[in-house]
Amino acid sequence: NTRTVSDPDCPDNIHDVVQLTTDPLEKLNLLSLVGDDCAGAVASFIGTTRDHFHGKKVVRLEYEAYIPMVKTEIRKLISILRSKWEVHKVAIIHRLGLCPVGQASVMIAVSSAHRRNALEAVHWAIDELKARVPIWKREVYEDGSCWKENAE
Amino acid sequence: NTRTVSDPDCPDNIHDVVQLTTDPLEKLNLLSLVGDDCAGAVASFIGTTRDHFHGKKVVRLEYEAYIPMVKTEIRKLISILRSKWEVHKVAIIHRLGLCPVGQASVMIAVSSAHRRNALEAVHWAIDELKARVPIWKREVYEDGSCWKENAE
Amino acid sequence: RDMVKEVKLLYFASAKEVCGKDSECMNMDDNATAKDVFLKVLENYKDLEQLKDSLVLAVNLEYTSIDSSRPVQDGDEIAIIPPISGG
Amino acid sequence: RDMVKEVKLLYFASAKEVCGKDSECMNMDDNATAKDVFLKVLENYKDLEQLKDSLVLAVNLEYTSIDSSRPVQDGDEIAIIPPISGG
Repeated sequence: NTRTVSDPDCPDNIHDVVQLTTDPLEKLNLLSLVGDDCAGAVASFIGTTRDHFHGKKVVRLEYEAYIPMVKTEIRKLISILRSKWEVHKVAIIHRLGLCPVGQASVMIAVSSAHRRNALEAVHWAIDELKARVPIWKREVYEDGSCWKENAE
Repeated sequence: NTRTVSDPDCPDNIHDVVQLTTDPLEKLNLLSLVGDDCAGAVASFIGTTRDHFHGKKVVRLEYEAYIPMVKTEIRKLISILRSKWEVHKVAIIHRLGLCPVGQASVMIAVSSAHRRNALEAVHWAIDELKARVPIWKREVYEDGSCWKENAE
Repeated sequence: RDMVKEVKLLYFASAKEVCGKDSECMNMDDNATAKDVFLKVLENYKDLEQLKDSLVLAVNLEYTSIDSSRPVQDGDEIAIIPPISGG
Repeated sequence: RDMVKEVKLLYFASAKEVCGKDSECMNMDDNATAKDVFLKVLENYKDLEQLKDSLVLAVNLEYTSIDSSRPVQDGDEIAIIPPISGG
């Protein structure tokens, strides 16, 4: 997903990051992912796994994905995002497999020249990811487990 | 600025982070700053210094602040933020002194149970910071320098 | 031409648990639609009925309704998609 | 009571450059207002006139208009605040 940015101050080709990984996302550096000497703003969203659900203690979480379709859907999402907001780089990374409580399951980062674009794009991207991208979360409790369903 | 959160799932006292520093912000970890096993969402904004202004190459930037008033204004800002959105932790950190091009000058991070709160709160906080908090940026070019003025 | 078409079925999350497998191949008549595929899957796995109203399909990585009259092709990959919960 | 009040003035950014200093103390009459302080500063630093329309004050860490009729107290800290550019 390479493109040439129209901003004359920032002429380099830009490679978006779309990644599914079983590794922890914690070590990723937002600025390394999407930072740019020509971009003044980096907005991000990180979703972390919660330790409770309706008062029940969550022991662990597992993510499963339809991997090729996830990649197709995320690339569509980024293409729509770029048609709505002028941004520099986009990174969307989702963790799969086991995800300990408190750790990050998803990370979205967007850089832009004007902060409003990055901020709005990130908000839209996480809403869209939760609504369209075929990933499933199973919460395991002390007394059972449950496939979750996104509310929106 | 300690408070007790009303969310029964997340009963710990919470300490907001308000910091002015001459150190690079790059090493700070968003999740360490505001993450919480009981918070599902972390939104952030990072402002980075740009290498150009109206086509002029920026050699370096310097930030100056009215430090005690910055702290007062940021604490007011966080107090208003908490009255508008239910959030867990808030961190607002601004770099002062010399800031090399491409490095972060400001970092705002907010955690919450519901992503919309953190996302909206971060967007509001950076707008408010730029409008109210007494910090000044001087851009140094090859042929002079200039005190900047926030547009909004 | 009275060809039989072979489609590849994928089951995810709760659908995988109910069907007891994550994938299989299935033969369909020449003029079969996506809806026909779904009805045949429902017939094979009675317990899927309980999830029926929440399922959608993906045909070759594109979302498709369970009522779709889109004809299937030999080699199509058709996924049974329960409610998603990524993020 | 015909006291003289001493206020502490702070200059920032472009105001600091124009005035050539970052702080100083100034004596004001007993019934002086924030506006009076600002006018006296303008009188002392003629070059500040060019910035005048963009300046605000902060009295004891609170934003105050340059026209404010708020009386100043002995020991007040009054800052001359040019347009901000944090973030």
